[in-house]
Amino acid sequence: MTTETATSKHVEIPVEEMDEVVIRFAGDSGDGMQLVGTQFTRSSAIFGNDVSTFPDYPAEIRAPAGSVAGVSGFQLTFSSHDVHTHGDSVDALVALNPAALKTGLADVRRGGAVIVNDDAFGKVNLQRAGYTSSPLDDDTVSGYKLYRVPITRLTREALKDTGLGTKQMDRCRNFLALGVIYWLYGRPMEPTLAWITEKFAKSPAVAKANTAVLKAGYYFGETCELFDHRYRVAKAALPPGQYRNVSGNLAAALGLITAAHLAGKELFYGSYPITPASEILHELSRHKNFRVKTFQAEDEIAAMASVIGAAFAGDLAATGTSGPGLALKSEAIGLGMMIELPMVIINVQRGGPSTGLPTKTEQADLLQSLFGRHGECPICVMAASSPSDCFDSVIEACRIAIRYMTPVILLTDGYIANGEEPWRIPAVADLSKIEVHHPDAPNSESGFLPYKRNDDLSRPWALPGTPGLRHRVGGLESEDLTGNVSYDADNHERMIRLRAAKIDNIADAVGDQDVVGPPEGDLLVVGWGGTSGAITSATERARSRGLPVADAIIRHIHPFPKNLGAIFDRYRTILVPELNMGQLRYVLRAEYGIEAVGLNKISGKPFMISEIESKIDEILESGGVQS
Amino acid sequence: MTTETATSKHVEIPVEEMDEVVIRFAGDSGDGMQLVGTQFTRSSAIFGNDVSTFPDYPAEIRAPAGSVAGVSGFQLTFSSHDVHTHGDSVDALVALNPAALKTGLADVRRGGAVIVNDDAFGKVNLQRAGYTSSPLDDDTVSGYKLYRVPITRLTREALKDTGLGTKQMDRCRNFLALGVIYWLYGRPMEPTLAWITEKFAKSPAVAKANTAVLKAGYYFGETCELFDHRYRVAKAALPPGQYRNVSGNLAAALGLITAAHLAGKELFYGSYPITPASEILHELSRHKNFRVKTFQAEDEIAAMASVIGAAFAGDLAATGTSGPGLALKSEAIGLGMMIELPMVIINVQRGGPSTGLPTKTEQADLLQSLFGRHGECPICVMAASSPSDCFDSVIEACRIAIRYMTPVILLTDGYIANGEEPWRIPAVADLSKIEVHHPDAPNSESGFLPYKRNDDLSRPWALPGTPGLRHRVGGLESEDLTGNVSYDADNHERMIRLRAAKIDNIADAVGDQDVVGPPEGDLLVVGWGGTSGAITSATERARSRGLPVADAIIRHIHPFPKNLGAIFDRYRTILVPELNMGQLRYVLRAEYGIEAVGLNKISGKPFMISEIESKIDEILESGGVQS
Amino acid sequence: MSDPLPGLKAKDYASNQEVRWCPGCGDYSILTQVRKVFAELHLPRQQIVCVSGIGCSSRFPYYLETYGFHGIHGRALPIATGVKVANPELSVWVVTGDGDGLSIGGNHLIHAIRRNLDINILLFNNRIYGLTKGQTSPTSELGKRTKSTPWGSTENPIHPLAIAIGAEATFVARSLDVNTKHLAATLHRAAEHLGSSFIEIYQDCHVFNHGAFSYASDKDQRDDSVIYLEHGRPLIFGKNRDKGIRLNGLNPEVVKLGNGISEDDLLFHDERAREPSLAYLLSRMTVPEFPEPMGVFRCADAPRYETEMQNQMADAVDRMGPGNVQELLSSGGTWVVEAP
Amino acid sequence: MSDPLPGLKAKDYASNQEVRWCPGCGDYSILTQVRKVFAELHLPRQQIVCVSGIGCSSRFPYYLETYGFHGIHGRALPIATGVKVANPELSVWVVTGDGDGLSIGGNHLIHAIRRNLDINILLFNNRIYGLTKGQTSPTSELGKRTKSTPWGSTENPIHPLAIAIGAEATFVARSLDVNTKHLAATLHRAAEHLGSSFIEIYQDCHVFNHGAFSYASDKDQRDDSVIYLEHGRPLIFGKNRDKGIRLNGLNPEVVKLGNGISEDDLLFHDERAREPSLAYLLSRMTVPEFPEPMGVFRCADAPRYETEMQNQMADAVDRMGPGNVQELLSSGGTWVVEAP
Ligand SMILES: Cc1ncc(C[n+]2csc(CCOP(=O)(O)OP(=O)(O)O)c2C)c(N)n1
Ligand SMILES: Cc1ncc(C[n+]2csc(CCOP(=O)(O)OP(=O)(O)O)c2C)c(N)n1
Ligand code: SF4
Ligand code: SF4
Ligand SMILES: [Mg+2]
Ligand SMILES: [Mg+2]
Repeated sequence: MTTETATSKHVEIPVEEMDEVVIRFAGDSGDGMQLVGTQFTRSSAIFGNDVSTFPDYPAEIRAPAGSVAGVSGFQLTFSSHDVHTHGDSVDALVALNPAALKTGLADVRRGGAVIVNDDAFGKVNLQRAGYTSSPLDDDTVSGYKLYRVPITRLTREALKDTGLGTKQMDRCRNFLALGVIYWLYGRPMEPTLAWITEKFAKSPAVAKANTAVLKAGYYFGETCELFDHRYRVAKAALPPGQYRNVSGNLAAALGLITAAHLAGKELFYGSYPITPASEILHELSRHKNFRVKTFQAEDEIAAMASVIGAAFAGDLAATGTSGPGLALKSEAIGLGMMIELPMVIINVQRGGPSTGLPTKTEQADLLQSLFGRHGECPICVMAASSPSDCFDSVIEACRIAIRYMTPVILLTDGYIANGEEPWRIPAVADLSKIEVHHPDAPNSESGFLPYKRNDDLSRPWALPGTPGLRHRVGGLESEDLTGNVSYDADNHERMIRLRAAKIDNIADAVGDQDVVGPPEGDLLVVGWGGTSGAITSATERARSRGLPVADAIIRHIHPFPKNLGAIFDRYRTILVPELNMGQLRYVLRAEYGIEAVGLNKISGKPFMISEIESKIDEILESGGVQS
Repeated sequence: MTTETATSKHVEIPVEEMDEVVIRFAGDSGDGMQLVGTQFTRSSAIFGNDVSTFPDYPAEIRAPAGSVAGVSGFQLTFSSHDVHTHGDSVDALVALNPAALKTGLADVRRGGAVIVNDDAFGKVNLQRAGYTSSPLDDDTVSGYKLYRVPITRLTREALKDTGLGTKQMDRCRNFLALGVIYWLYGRPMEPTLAWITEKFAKSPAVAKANTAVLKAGYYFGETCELFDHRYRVAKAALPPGQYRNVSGNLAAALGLITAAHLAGKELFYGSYPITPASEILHELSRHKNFRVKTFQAEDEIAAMASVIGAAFAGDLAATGTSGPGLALKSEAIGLGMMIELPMVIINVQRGGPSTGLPTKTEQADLLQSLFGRHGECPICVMAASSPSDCFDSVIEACRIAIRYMTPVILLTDGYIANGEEPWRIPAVADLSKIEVHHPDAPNSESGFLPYKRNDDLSRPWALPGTPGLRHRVGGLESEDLTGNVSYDADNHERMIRLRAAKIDNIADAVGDQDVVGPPEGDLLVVGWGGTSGAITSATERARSRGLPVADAIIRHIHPFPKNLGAIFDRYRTILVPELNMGQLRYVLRAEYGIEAVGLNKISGKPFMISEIESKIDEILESGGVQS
Repeated sequence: MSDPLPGLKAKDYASNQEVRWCPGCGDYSILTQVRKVFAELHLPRQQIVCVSGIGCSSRFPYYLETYGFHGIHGRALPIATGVKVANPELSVWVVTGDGDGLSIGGNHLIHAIRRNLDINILLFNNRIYGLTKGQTSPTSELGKRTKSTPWGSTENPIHPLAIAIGAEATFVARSLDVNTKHLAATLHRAAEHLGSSFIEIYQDCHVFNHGAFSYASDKDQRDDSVIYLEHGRPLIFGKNRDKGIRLNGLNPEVVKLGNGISEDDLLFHDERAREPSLAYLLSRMTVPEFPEPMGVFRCADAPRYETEMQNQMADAVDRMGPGNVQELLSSGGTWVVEAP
Repeated sequence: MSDPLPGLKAKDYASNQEVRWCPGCGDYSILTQVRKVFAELHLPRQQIVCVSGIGCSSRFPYYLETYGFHGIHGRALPIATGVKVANPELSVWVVTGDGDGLSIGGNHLIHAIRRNLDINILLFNNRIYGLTKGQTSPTSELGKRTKSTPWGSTENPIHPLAIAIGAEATFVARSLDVNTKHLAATLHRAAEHLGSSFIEIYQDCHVFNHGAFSYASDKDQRDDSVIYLEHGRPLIFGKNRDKGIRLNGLNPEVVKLGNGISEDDLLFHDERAREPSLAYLLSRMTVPEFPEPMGVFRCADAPRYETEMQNQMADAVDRMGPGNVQELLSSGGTWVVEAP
């Protein structure tokens, strides 16, 4: 951390170099916090930092104004090096009302900055937040750097000549706060200014107001003597290329469109809205000129069934849902596996069980994904590990589904689905095509055999409309080769084993499991899905402290990569952090007989890096296996 | 095996004493084989044998007449000692047509009896069965004792003066065959004669005809010189008491009515028809005078939801289904676990996946039962091990559901659901009551707390209609104690752990796992559900051959009995025979880290005792663990 | 938490939970009326069970000081069926949305209605998915742009009342969130009806579909776009009550009164018509061609599921005596094994 | 297995699988007619996809030498929706039962119908669950004794056509398994209709509900209990065609022709009536009070889902050009990180 001096028009304010900053914007649901969070993210990314975000909004459509339940937050880390999570402890909290202060303060590191809208700490708001006296005036905030900015007043001031009403003016407050923070962290205003112009092209008055207020905030920072420091976070050394921010849901949608392109197919997406998966449907339904067919079904069962029908007729077919929807799809997924057609089911996990905590994150649908079907019904299960990884994972899921003629469940979760990070945009031309083969002639002397398998044990994908390949599929047991209904005992046993063997064959396609860190030794941290970022960060930090810790992020959960068992043999202790009660750990025990240590959190919140780091320390200190 | 001489009117035929006989009646779907099988079962049971049956009928409503697909079979063992299965190899096959011979012959032991309807082996029938020449005339049946009985001719003969048409006469053929067999095995005709009189009370002509034909068959055996032996199977030394035959489905239905009685509740049964569970609904819907409320819902989801509603309002609520239905119920079962109300879900397993083999048996829904719900959603899972055990298991399931305020899944399967065995009728007065407590006053100073738990960690079952206990339940996470909606992180974690701990507590109520055989040693055979009979028989036989084999039939799969782990420690090898790809074995590996040996069959057919016995021999001979 | 007393007020039906809909949401008004009607009907609070599915509307039970059940998406009706069958004495109220009740829950709606259990079904129709933030619903208009249909919806909407009538409904009505008097009166009627009462309540989703029903609520539009049904009375509407509905064959048409057209020429409403064809025909009248009917379209008697079940049980007990479990177990062909 | 040739016969649409319904089952007759109509329509075999759920009726696809999909219980329609949306060129035929289509699958039926995809829905109504051996179905009569209702059913049955009409159906018809000529003609009409065609086919379940429709099939009853609808023609029936249906207000009544009542006084059928009220009213006519109408109740035009979707995509391509994936990935605010 170096300190130098920057010159501004009015005052000279020292600039502190920081490696990484965690900032949280928090305010009432109506205060536009998601918006400023997103803008700050973009500016930081465009500036050249690596960024990771965590939007956290209330479950209610609109909880009572000013209440603790109604606080909407947006936290991000921006950094001069790789980041994998939204950050543990907050360096700067921007709190637009008392409730936001109340819910956020505990996460601010001692000595961190707390920037409040001073005007919002009136009696009514204090009461709504459950404060009896102003926390700004007692020792609630002692130990933090408190900055009281009259955000409401400044906003109104900046807009006083616009003729806008007070209510309209106040709606711009978030931009004032953003301006102040832009100044504080030396962010460029241009991307946001450009965004405002575009976004409000149809209401120039609003565009003008927001522009004015953003600048007013920035200049306030520059002009007033409130802050005794500015901060700078240098650019991260990111691989060169063209970048954008993506959330996991956006990346998944883009991945599906890209996969369809790579497969030379039209995309069919049949889905029923559910938090936090709906955005995939929203995004896809925008792109009609890609001939994306989005079908909002009457329920999840219909969505799944429509996907099966579309796959039969030859589209690249996918659906997206969350836990309760996956439960409803169980029976139809079983049909999908039985008729052996390609389809992808994206399950964006949320807090369960039942309706649970719909806007919170969790990883507790793994066992349902693996086992939530009657009969012997193995299918491929994968998990994406970060927002941008959703893109790659979806494409791989489509690739596997088509090659192995099978449903693939891809697990993501609320954390990576809504979280954003910069993503280096791939060159589509460099992505390998997804090979699709539709037969156009019979595959045997006696005609077309819909269940005659290739070397992968996959059956042919013959499309309705093709002369000479007419056949029937269904959920009753199929006779080997012909696919006719068969009640034969031996045939049933054979088909069950063939289907399982085919799924096992997918391990041929997924490659070896990667390990980062020492290739053998005391501790391997194993993770999957949305906790991967925290795990990666924790092991990186531990290694940077000289600790011998490796980590393995598992994308392929069924089947596992072939070398996984051998990897486990090389470490004394295996730690499996999960946002559930130990589901992967259960599977590892059953599959490999290993007694891993669990770190389990099931509070609807993502891991903090430090939680995992402490566990690593604890294990290494105690020198061995625990449970 | 002793041989003595019996005197009959016309000839003296030696009587062979046998320990146990396996007989199979087989014919076309329309031939009434299930009926004669059931009658033979009853007569044998009433005679004093122990009996076990296996009806095996085609999946089609009516497959083509005379075809192999259309064969309907009914196999039973009757014995002078305890029996647990329908028997491996058939001592006597009664084949009413060529197709029945074709499908059944392979199961007849060398030297066994094959009794055919000689009149049915005409050209057309042979063709329909796929024979080019009559198997009776070539060496197809060499090595068996073939008895050619002109069943059709004898039947028509016996009825010639009745004025019945040929078609009507022929419909009585099954009784002729039954009569012959009754004579052959020295069974009493009375129970069947009485049954005929009662059953056909409204059509005396039919009653008379069937009576005549049954007797004609019996006397034919006595008179003709076709048979050179009769057989006798002595009474089994069954515990004294009143007996009846029950199938698993019937026993489950009776169990539910009894449980409601023991709990002092009305029974609500909400279900949607599905093979092989429908008979539970049929049986229950007959007993309106027990105030049993049967609700045939529009689908399985509605059935499950109705059960939840009925439980909320205070009925003893249950549902029954099979694999596909259980899949559909997943989401609602999750709600049931979340709101913590008592309910029982009977899942009669059939061949899967998807529609699979609906009329065949399998044990492949175990993992779905344990894990087929999103989020952390543990519930109690049990399995019944025989037809009559369905009665006890259902009552225990109800008892657990009420005591622990939770859904309980009880697994049965097609084999025990349709199979019959003699059942010693319990004295209802001796069964212990199911304690139910409905609070009628608030349980805290601040009013009623619907989620305030007792020592078992169960919450109170307060019924709508009770003044002062008004409360709301739902699928969103509930606040500890109050049950109000709560998005609080710590509360979520606490509630998830509380719910899991409550389910774990059920182990307090289930008692220790029993082991039969040596308490430690080389080999423990572990089983669950419908394969228990075959396992018990196989280990009994092995032990009678002096082999050191123990067996443990697990009724409680989640949670397991507390002593189970300790039991496993005492044996060198654990063998787990299952009609699936190894589902219990998977769970045991995950829960206890034991590497059991699997014996897995997944052909829609139950185990033969010999299959398990061979495996036992193989393991003991090889002297150790295999996999 | 004390027991119900005579003279309970609307506020006594309010639970201690903060109501959490968006400011301006039509649900508030409906909640107020429901509480008021409960009080007016002197319904004991412990006898009421309010069951819902998932959606903004489905938060309803939390705000009532009665027994309540917030179910899962689409399944309010089968849950309510279980409640009512288990205890027919309870007063069962189901709250559902156009997505909850007509999309994922459509089948249960049909079947609950045909079974005609004595429950009250309030379907809050805001023509949008509120809770999931603005996707198209089965009642959204063709061409409507929503989050899931940015190019416009390509689905013909369904009409809740037509679905209910198609499913043999015995009580069908419509009201509007902000027409509090009419809403209260309609709720009264529903409560009184023995059998499934189905009310479609037009409800403004202030955030995602504001103004969907402004034609029915706005002062300057409503008189021309809404018509109130009164049993036995002609169909008249308009600010000056100078317009009416006349039948031309089977087609309704709007006519102006006067000039030789009198009230007697108009269609007369008959809630209790032998056949539901009139109710069906009325359900087809939509803005802008017609004013949309409000009130009770149909109210007829039919066997109720839970009552029939009770009758069957009583009948069985009459005929066979109350069930004796020991006898039941010992039926079906028994024999005795004697002690050796 | 060879490609379709001109002049395909009905038998060419028969697969090599043995047909396995019970002897006497009404399904046989329907199968024969469907094959015949396929041939008459010159439908290329590879263009046909027959989709079904689970039930006796749902075995249908196995017996057709076309593409076929035997789905899961109740889900034939959403599967068919996926097929049709993915490839609108295919001729999609859905076979479902009264349980498959109206009990577990009722919601999908409503939604498929309202979307008006160009598919043909054949609902085999035998008023019973055949495959599961005789439980009550949603169309079983009140009081009916079945395996699941030994004391008689306590549920009011629903009427498939009323459900379809309530769900905005554009083509609604009824026919009878054994009236082969009428059935074939009705299938023809359904195939020609652009949009969802819904045909209820009365079907005798020989084993579990034999004679349910004997009033419509028996020589000595049918003339009085069935009436054939013809577009633009008065509703006349009876052995001597001497009886007719007249409207009394909105109530149909049976009248005898003659004695001052002429054909002109009768109700005239209009398939294409602006409003479906006539179709609805006809769907309410049931034996014994009325003869039950057979034929096309309604045939109307409305936007079709798959066509609208195609239009939207074409429109989008017109307006924005065909999607370019690279451009899409590179949209939404990008920046460049230069090589260091
Ligand atoms: C099984 C399942 N699928 C989807 C959802 C997500 N979801 C919750 S409410 C809702 C629709 C709400 O619309 P509506 O019923 O019209 O109620 P409103 O919010 O408009 O009052 C959806 C799709 C869910 N909770 N559960
Ligand atoms: C999820 C599920 N539930 C239940 C069943 C059992 N089942 C199969 S067909 C059927 C009903 C058949 O009746 P219907 O649709 O009228 O057809 P039919 O046999 O009468 O032609 C049922 C309940 C099933 N296969 N799957
Ligand atoms: S989103 Fe709409 S329906 Fe939901 S609470 Fe807000 S205004 Fe009401
Ligand atoms: S059970 Fe009925 S519907 Fe099924 S095949 Fe037999 S006769 Fe036909
Ligand atoms: Mg809505
Ligand atoms: Mg049927």
